[in-house]
Amino acid sequence: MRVLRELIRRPSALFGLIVVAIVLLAALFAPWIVHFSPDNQLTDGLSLEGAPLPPSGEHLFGTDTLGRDLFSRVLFGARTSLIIGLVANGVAVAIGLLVGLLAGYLRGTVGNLLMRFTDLMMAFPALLLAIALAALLKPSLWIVAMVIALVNWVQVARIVYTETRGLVERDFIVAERSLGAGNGRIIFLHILPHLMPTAIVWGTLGIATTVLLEATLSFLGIGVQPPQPSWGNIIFESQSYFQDAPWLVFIPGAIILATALSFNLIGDALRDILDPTQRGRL
Amino acid sequence: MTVFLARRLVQAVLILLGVAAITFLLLYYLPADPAVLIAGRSATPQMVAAIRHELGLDQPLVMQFLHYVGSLLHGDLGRSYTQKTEVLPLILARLPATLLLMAAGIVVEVALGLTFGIISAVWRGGFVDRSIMMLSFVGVSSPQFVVALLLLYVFAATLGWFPMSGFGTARHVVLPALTLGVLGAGWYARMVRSAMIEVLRQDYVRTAHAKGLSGRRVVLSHALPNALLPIIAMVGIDIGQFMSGVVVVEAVYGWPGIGQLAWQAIQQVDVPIIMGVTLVSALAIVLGNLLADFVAPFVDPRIRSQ
Amino acid sequence: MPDGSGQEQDAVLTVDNLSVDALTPEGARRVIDDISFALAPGETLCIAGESGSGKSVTALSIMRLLPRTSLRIAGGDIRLERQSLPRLSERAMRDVRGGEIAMIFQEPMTSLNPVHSIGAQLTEAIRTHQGAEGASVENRARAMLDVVQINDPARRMKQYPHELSGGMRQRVMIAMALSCRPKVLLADEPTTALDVTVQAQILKLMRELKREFGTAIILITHDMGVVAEMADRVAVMRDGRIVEAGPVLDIFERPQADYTRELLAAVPRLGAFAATDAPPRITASAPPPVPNGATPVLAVKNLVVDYGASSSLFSRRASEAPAVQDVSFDIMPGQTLGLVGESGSGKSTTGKAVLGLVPFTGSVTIGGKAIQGLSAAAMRPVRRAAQMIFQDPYASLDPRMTVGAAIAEPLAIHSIGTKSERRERVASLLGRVGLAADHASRYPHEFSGGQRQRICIARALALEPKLIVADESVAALDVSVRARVLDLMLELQETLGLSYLFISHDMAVVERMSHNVAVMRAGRIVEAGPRRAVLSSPHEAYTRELIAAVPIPDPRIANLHK
Amino acid sequence: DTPTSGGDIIVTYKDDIATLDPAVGYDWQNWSMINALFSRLVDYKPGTTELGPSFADSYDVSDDGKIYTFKLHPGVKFTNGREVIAADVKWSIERAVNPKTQGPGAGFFHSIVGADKMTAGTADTMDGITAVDEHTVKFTLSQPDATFLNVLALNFASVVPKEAVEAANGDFGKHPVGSGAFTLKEWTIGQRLVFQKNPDYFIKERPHVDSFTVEVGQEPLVALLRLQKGEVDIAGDGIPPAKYLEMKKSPEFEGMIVDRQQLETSYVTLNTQVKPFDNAKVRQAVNMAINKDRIVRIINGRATPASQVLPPLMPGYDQSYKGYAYDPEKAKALLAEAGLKDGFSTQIYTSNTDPQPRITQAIQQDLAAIGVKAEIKAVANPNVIAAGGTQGQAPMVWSGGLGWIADFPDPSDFYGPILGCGSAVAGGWNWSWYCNKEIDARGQAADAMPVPAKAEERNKAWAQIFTDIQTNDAPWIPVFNERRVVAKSKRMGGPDEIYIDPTRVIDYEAIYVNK
Ligand SMILES: Nc1ncnc2c1ncn2[C@@H]1O[C@H](COP(=O)(O)OP(=O)(O)OP(=O)(O)O)[C@@H](O)[C@H]1O
Ligand SMILES: Nc1ncnc2c1ncn2[C@@H]1O[C@H](COP(=O)(O)OP(=O)(O)OP(=O)(O)O)[C@@H](O)[C@H]1O
Ligand SMILES: [Mg+2]
Ligand SMILES: [Mg+2]
Repeated sequence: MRVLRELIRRPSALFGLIVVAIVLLAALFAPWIVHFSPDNQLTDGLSLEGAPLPPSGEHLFGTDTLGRDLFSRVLFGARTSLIIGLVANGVAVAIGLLVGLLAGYLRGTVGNLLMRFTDLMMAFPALLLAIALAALLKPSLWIVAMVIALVNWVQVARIVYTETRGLVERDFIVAERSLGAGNGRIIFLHILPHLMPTAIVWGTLGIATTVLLEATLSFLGIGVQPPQPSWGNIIFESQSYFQDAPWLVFIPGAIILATALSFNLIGDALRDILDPTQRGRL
Repeated sequence: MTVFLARRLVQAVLILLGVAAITFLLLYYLPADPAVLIAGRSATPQMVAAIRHELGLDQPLVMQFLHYVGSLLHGDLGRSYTQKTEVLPLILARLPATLLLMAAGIVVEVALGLTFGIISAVWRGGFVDRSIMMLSFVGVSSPQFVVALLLLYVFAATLGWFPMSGFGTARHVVLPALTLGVLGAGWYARMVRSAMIEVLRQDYVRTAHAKGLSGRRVVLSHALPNALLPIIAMVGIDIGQFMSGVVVVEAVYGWPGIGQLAWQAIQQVDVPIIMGVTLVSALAIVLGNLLADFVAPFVDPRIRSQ
Repeated sequence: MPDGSGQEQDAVLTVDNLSVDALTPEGARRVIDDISFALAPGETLCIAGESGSGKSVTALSIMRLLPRTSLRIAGGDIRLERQSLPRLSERAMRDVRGGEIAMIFQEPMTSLNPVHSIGAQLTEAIRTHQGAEGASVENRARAMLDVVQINDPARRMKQYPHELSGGMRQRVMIAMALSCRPKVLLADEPTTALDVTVQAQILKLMRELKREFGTAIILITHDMGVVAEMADRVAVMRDGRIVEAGPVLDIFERPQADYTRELLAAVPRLGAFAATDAPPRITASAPPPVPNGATPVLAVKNLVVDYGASSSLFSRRASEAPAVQDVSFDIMPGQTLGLVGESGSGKSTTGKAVLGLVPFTGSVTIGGKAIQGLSAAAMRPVRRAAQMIFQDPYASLDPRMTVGAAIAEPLAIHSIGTKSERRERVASLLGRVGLAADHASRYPHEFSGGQRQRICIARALALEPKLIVADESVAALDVSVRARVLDLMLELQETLGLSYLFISHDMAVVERMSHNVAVMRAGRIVEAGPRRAVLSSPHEAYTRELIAAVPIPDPRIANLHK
Repeated sequence: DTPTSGGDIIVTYKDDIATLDPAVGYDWQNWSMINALFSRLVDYKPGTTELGPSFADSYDVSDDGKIYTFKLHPGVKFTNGREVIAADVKWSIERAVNPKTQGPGAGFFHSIVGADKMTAGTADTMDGITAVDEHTVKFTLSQPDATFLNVLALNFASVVPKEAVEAANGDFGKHPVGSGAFTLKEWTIGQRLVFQKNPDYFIKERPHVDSFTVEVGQEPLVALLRLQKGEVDIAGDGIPPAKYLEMKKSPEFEGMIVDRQQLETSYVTLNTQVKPFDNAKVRQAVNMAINKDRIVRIINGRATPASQVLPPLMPGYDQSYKGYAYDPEKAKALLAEAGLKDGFSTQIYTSNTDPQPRITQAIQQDLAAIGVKAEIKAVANPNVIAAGGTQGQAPMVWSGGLGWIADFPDPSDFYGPILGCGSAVAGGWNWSWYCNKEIDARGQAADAMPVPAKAEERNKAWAQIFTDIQTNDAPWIPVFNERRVVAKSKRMGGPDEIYIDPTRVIDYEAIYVNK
C-alpha cells in the first residue's frame, strides 16, 4: 500500500501506471470497444488498387494490407503481446535470475555445471531451436512464450552470475553465513534484492524486444498463426510498407514503445522506493 | 593461468560438441527431407532414395553423427547440399565480413552505451537523464529492419553520405554498424546507468572526491571500473545476440556475411551449411565469453585473486 | 557553551552555527544543531563524544561530502581562512579537498577503491595536488607507506585493498591524507582499527606534521587516551550539539557538563585490573566461571590459513607466507581469550577460520564437534552456538535490510519465537546496546559508525550463543557506550556462561575483559597465558612494546610524551 | 530498334547464387545465368516458346518417334578452347542423370533407354545415347515422348567439358566451363559474379552486352533505390508488394517496369485422400467459395484469376473453359449435399514469405463464409514441401511461393509431376494425392503423339484432360496466374519478353544497352 502511494506521488510513475492501465483495459475490453472484428477483411478496407487505407474517422488507425481495421487488430493484439512481453519475458528473467544466482552462489561442481549449461545454451543458435520446435510442435501462443523464455533467460543468467559472484564476496554475506543462515535464505533474502535493479532493467527492456521477437518466431511458424494479431506481427507483416503505409509500422511501434516505457517508469520508481539507500529525497 | 586456460579450452570443446550434437539431432528430426528438395520435382522415389544414399542420409543417426564428428576433427565441415561445394571455404569467405560487422557493432554500442549511461547516471533524474533513457527505449523497441531501411534512406539514398550497399571501405561499415549498435546501445546505456548509480554512492567514491579529483576523473577512473564487470559480461553475450541481428542487417545492406548464408541455408534445409554456421557462431560465442571471463580479472582484482 | 576563544581572526577553519538535516520520508530530522568552533593553525582540536552525536557529519559537512540524497546543510557557514566553503564553486572546492583540507574517513574498509592498487590510489593523491610526476611520486608514495609503518611498501603498492588487513587499509587512508601536507586534516577515528604500537606511530606522525607544517588537525576520537595525548583543545559532542569545549587540561581536570564527567569516569585504564585473575564480576552471585575438567568450548590445533593457496583440479600450491600459521589455543566455557597483536598479524583471519568462514587446515573443535568438512546442515547447530561480531560493522550489514530485521535475522534463521516475540527481543537488544527501539526501522547507512557496531553486537547476542568471536567490536564506541557494552558482555558471560574470543588492540579493554591473553605477530601466537602473567610480566619484547605504547588518558602525563 | 553491342550492366539478386553447374542449378536466379554460360543441342527463340536448333545444325526423328539423331555444328568451342563433340553430349547428359551428381534434373530424361538403370545406380552409362561420330549423336527412347525436344532444351541437357568437370574436383558449380554466350570471369562469394562475353560464341552478333555483373545479397527494396539512382540496371527480384503501387503510379518509373505473364498457376491443392476432401462435391464446393478477384486485388492486381490448371500462355489452355465461378450460396448447397451442412474444420499450409500468408488469410476468410474453418500453417518452404509430400498430412496447401512455373512450355509438364499417379508418392509433388488411372492412360497416349506432326491434336487432348480433371474431380482450386515483374534501368533496351522470357527468366544473350 505504501508502495502504491509512493508510486502515485511520482509523476513519471503515475504516467506509467495510467498508460499500463489503459493498455490492460483496452486488451481486456477489446471486443466491446471496437466496431470491426480484427479478422474481418472488409471489402471496402482496401483501395481499388488494393492499397491499405490511411487513418480516418472510420478507421482510427487505418487498415492493413488485407483491409482489416488496424485499431481493432492493435487492441486484440495487445492480448497476445502482453502475454509475451510480461509472462514470457518475466519467466525468462526469473529463470535467468535463478540460474545465474545459483551458479554464482554455489560455485563448485553444481555452479560450474549450471554455468556450462548456460554457455551451451548461449552458444546454441536460438533461431535454430525455434525452427526445430516450430516443425515439431503445434504452434500456439504458449509455445512461443515458452520458446522465448527458453531463449532469453541465458543472457540474464550470465549477467546475474557475474553480479552474484561479486555479491558473495561482500562481508554481509559472510556475516549471514556466520549466523547460520541456510543457502536459501542468503540467496532469496540477501542476494536477490540486490539483483533487483538488473532484473528491472532486463524485465522492462525485454518487453519491447520479446514482443518483436514473437513476431520473428511467429513468422517461422511457432507463434500465433494468422489471422490472430499481435503487435509484433502487425509490424512484421508490413515492415516493408513503412514508407507507403507508415501507420502500419509506426502506430503499433509507438504503442510497443509506450507500453515498454511505462513499465520501465514504474520499474524505476519501484526500484527507488524499494531501495532503502535511496530513501529520503524524491 | 595456463591451467585455467587449459580447463576453459577443454570446456569450450565440450560445449561445441554439445552444440553440434543438439543441432544435429534437431535437424535430423526436421520434417523437411533434403533428398526430396535436391531431387527436384520430376524425381521418382528411386531417385530420391539414390540421392539419400549419396548423402549418407540412409544411415542410422548415430552413424551419421559419428561420421560428422569424425570429419569435423579433420577440419572438414562437409559439402553443401544445394551448392555442391565444400562448406568450410563458403563460411571462411564470409566470416571476415561478419566479424568486422560485429566488431564495429560492438564498438558502436559500447561507445554509445557507455557515454550515455554514464551521463545519465551522473545527472540522474534530470532532463538529460530522462531524454537518454527515452532514447534508449526507442532504440531497443525498434524493429531492426525498419531502422536499417530508415538509416539507408536518409544517409545513403537521400544525403548520399554513405554507399547504399556493399562492403570494402570504411564508409561501407558505418550504417550497418550503427543499425546493429543502436539497439544494443539502449541496453548498454541502461545497464551502465544502473551499475554506475550503485557505484557512485560507495564510500570509495567519496574518498576520491575527498582527494580533490575532478568530477570527470572520479567518474571515469574510480566509479566506472567498478561498474564495468556486468558490462564486460554483456559484451561476451552480445556476440551471440548479434548472430541473429546480422541476418537482418546484412540483408538490408548487402553485407556479404554469414548471416545471409545461414538464412538461406535454413530456408533450404542445407544441413551441412546450417551445422557449419552454427558451429562457427558457437565458437565465436564461446570465445567471446572466454574473453569476457579473461578480461574480468583485469578489471576487478578481487576476482583475480580467487 | 561554544568556546569563542577570540582567535577567530587568524583561524584557518571556522565553523559558524552549522546545522545539518537528515532527509527522511517522514521529513527532516536535525542531526547537527547549531554548532560553532574555530581552529587555529597548528592547533589540534579533538572532538570527542557519544557515538552518533554528529562528529562524522560535521567533518563531512566541512568537506562538502555529505551524501546528497540524505543529508543537507540547513544553516550556518564554514570558512577556510576567508573563503566560505558552502559558497565555493565545485571547481574551487576540488582544490580545497585533498590539497588544503584532507580527510581520513571512519570506515577504512570501504573507503578504498577495490579495483585500483594501493600504489595507484596513493600516487593519484600526490599527483593531483603536487603536480609531480614519475618516479618521484612513486618514491613519495612508498615513503608515505613507510611512514605509516606498512611493511614491504614496494609489494604493498602493487596490492589491492581486499588483500590488506583492516588496519593496513586504515594506514593507507592516513598515508593518502597526509601525502599532500594539507593545511587542515580531518581525521575521523583514524586509529580505531590500529594496534597501539602503530597508533602511537601515527599519532607521532600527526604531531610532526603539525609541528613542521603547522597543520591544523580536527581529530575525532572517543579514545580519551588519544585525546589526552593529542589535543590542544577539546570539544565534546552529544546529540548534535557541542556540550562543552575548552583547552584539554580544563576538560580533563574541571569538566563542566555532566556528560563530560560521565565520559571521563568511564575511561578504562590499563593496569586498573592488574590485581585480579579474572575480569571484575558484575553480579555478586555469579558462579565461578571455570568448572574444573570441563571440555573447552573452542579448541584450535595447528590452524593454518593460506589465502594464496589455490586448490584446483590440476594443481595445489601454497603461498610463501600464510596469514595464520600453526595457531593453537583453547577457550573454556565462561572464559575470555583476548587476542592482541599488530595490525595484519592474522587476528581477524583466525577469528573467521574458527567459525569456518575461510578455508583452513588444522583442527577447530566447537563444543566438542570438529567443524572441518561439516555440511551446511550439520554446521547449523554450531553456528547457533558460536557467533561473530565483524571488524567492519557497515560492511557486515545487508544495506537493504532494516536494522530491526538484521537483528532479528539470527532468530528467524533458527526459527526462534513468533514475529511479535522477535520484535520485542529486538527492542530489548537495541536497548541493551544503548540504541532506541525506534531505530529498528532504519537502514544501516543512516547510522553512525559506532551505532552500526552496536547493531552488530546486538545481532550476535540475539541467539545467546555459547561462544562469540568479537573482532574489534568496541573499537568505534565512545567510552561511555563502550563501558556499557563491555558490562553487558561481562554480565552475559556470568549469567549465561558465555565464552569470548576477544580480538582487540586496546590493551585496557583486553585487560578488562580477558581471562587469558594471546599475542599474535605475523600469523603466529608469540606469547600466551593468563592475563595477569602476560600483561604484568611479558616475556616477549613485542608484548612489552605493545603495553608501553598504550596512550594514557591524562593530559599531564601525556604531555610528557609530546 | 536494333540491338547495339557493348556495355556492362549490373543485375541484383537477394539470394546468393547457389551453383552454376547445369546439372544441378534449378532455381530461377541461376537458371538464366546457367542458360547463358552453356549451350544445348536445341533452344528456344528468345522471348518465345518456339524451339529451334542451337549447336545442333539439324535433327531427325524416326517415324515411331523413338530415335532422335542430331548433327552438331562443327567448330563450336568450349571456352577452354576445345571443340564440342558428340561424346561430350553423351557424357553431359549421363552426368545429369547419374545420382552421384545429385541433380534435380534426372527425372526429365526418364524416357531415354538406360535412364532407369542409371538412376538406380546400377549403370554408369546410358545405352540410349550414342556418339555416332564426332558430330553426330543419337538418342534412343524407350517410348515415344513428345516433350523430348523440350527436355533437350533444358539447362540440364547443357554440354560440359569432362576435363573441366574433373579438374574442378567436385566444385564445377563454382568453376563452370561451357560453350555458351558468356564466361564466368570472377566470383566473389557472397558479393558478385562477373560474366563476360564469350568472343568465340558460335552464334554471331550475340550476346550484345560485353559483360553483366550479378550482385547478390541485395535487399529488393534497396535494389530499387539503387536502380533509381542508376547504380543498378536490372532488379532481378522484381518489385516487392510494398513498392509496387507507388512505382507503378510514379512517372519517374515510366518505362522501367516490365510486367508480363509467365507459365505459372497458383493454386490450392485439395488432398483427395483426406476427409472430407475425398469427396469430389466438397472439392467443388470449396472451388466455388473462393473470391479470386478480391485475392487479386490484395496483390495489387499483379495476376489474373485462374479458371483451370494450365496458364493462358500454355498450349492446351482452354479459352472457353470457365471453371467454377465464385458462388458461396451454391458452395454451401453442395456442402450440404455432401452431408456437411455445418461445414468442417481443416488446415491450410502456406509458405511464410509475404504475400503468401496474406493470400492464405483471404482464402481462409472465404472458406469461413461457407462454414469451413481452415487453420493456417505458415511455415518455411521446405516444411510446406514436406507436409505436402507426406501421405494424409496436409488437407490443403497454398502453392504460392512454391508455385508451379513450367520447366518447358508443354502441358504435360503440368500433369506428370503434380497430378499424375507416379508423383502421388511420399516425397512427391502431387500434393492433391490425385491419382486417376484413366486420366494417366490418356496422358501417356497424348505424350506418345509425335510432334510437330500431331501437335495440334495433342494439345487438344491435353486441354480435354485438364478440363476433365477440373470438372469431375476438382483436385485443385486454381486461384490465379501471377505475372512476373522486373524493374530495369532506362538505358536497358529490347522488348519486355527478353526480360521475362517464358523459358529463361532473363535472356542475358538478348538484352542490350541503348546507346
Ligand atoms: N581476502 C584476503 N586475501 C588475501 N590476503 C588477505 C585476505 N584477508 C587478509 N589477508 C592478509 O592476511 C593477513 C592477516 O589479515 P587479518 O585481516 O587477519 O589481520 P588482522 O590481524 O585482523 O589485522 P587488523 O588488526 O589490521 O584488522 C594480512 O597480511 C592480510 O594482508
Ligand atoms: N545518511 C544518513 N541519513 C540519515 N541519518 C544519518 C545519516 N548519516 C548519519 N545519520 C545520523 O546522524 C547522526 C550523526 O551521525 P555521525 O555519523 O555524525 O555520528 P558520529 O558522531 O560520527 O558517531 P560515531 O562515533 O559512532 O561514528 C546519527 O544519529 C546518525 O544516525
Ligand atoms: Mg562517526
Ligand atoms: Mg582485523
